[in-house]
Amino acid sequence: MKIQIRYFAELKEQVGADQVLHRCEPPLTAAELYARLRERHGFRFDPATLRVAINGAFADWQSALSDGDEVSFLPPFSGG
Amino acid sequence: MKIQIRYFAELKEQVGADQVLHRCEPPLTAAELYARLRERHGFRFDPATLRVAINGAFADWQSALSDGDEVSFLPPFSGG
Amino acid sequence: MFALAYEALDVQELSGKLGPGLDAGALVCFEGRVRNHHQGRAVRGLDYEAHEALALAEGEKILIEAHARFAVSAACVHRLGSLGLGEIAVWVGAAGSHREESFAACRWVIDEVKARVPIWKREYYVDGDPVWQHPQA
Amino acid sequence: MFALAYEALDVQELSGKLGPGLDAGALVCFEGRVRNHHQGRAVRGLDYEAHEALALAEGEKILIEAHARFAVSAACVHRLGSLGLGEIAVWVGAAGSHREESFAACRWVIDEVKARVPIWKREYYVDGDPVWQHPQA
Repeated sequence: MKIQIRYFAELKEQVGADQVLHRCEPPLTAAELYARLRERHGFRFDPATLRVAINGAFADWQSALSDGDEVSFLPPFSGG
Repeated sequence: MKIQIRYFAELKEQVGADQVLHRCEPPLTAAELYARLRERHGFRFDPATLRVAINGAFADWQSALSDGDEVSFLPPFSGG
Repeated sequence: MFALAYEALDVQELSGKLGPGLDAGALVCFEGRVRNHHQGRAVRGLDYEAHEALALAEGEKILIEAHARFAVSAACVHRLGSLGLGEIAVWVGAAGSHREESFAACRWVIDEVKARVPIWKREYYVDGDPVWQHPQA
Repeated sequence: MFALAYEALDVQELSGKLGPGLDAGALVCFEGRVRNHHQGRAVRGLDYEAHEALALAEGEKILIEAHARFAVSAACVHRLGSLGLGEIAVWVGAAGSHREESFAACRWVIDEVKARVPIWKREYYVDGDPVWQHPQA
């Protein structure tokens, strides 16, 4: 399946792209996907400090991903 | 001695004037002056709910008045 | 800066005069407006009067105390005279480094102004005679 | 109304849009401004970015919750893009019948926006490289 990954802020800077198309085999949860990408890129963020959004809505890390999903990894917010 | 009395808000409305020149004999405290005026005009305000100012500064009710003093009787505030 | 004003307040100008410096991260403003109701009565407007000299002195004292307590720049302007519904009766601004102290200072200033500054409000109603407000009497 | 803006905020216009009705006696506004210092470092400006769709949805949710909790009308606009020192990064307005709930609602909204809305700040310093801010990481 194809997953569109969106990165923000420090993650975007580290990956060097704000969107990446990722090919993978189901079943796969958001948590498993992040673990895989964290290993590849060396992200410093523990998933407990991140939020994940699927298709534009906050989601649970244990959500199973489907083909065509857009997954956003959201580092700790700093607006205001 | 002559005391310039200033009234505000409901007191002003009740007396029908915002300034009145009052002639009286010393010694006289602000409290004694208010008691006298309250009796004359039937003011509803207990002095515990009023503030008094002498010559433009908040003052103690037990202050002795002097010739030429300006005494303001200040009913409970309602600004804001 | 504590001031009394007989004309409508220009909030933008006031905010600018407060001039939050470049070290001020948080500005909190309060506007008290003339409501169309009070204690169940339909209000159509009001008058404010003050012991002006004493009000200015006490108002300035409150702002100096606010600076000492909260390390903020604070300003306040109160209207006098006749006000219609929706008009701004009092404006308070507090600018500090962080929101915590700016909120606390703005709230403290309006509370102190109401409690300590010799200003009185006379309400005009849709029905009946106007009444001077003396809440704690 | 929760909005994201790429241009400088017009506070007067925002305040007007909030349109406190004639039953609103108290308007409390918060402006967060770009400070020239943060944790001991001299700041010269910053960028904000957002997950825009999610930020708009979550921001609107906060305002609806504020209305339910405090019975106020509340609005918030957050800047995105590059901001210079002194610029307004975020504006919150809350209009209610009395100051108690307007202060509480304004404070609550800015706290919730900071905690829940996916917006990120990158600080540019007088000396050294810019740093994305991720405070709870």
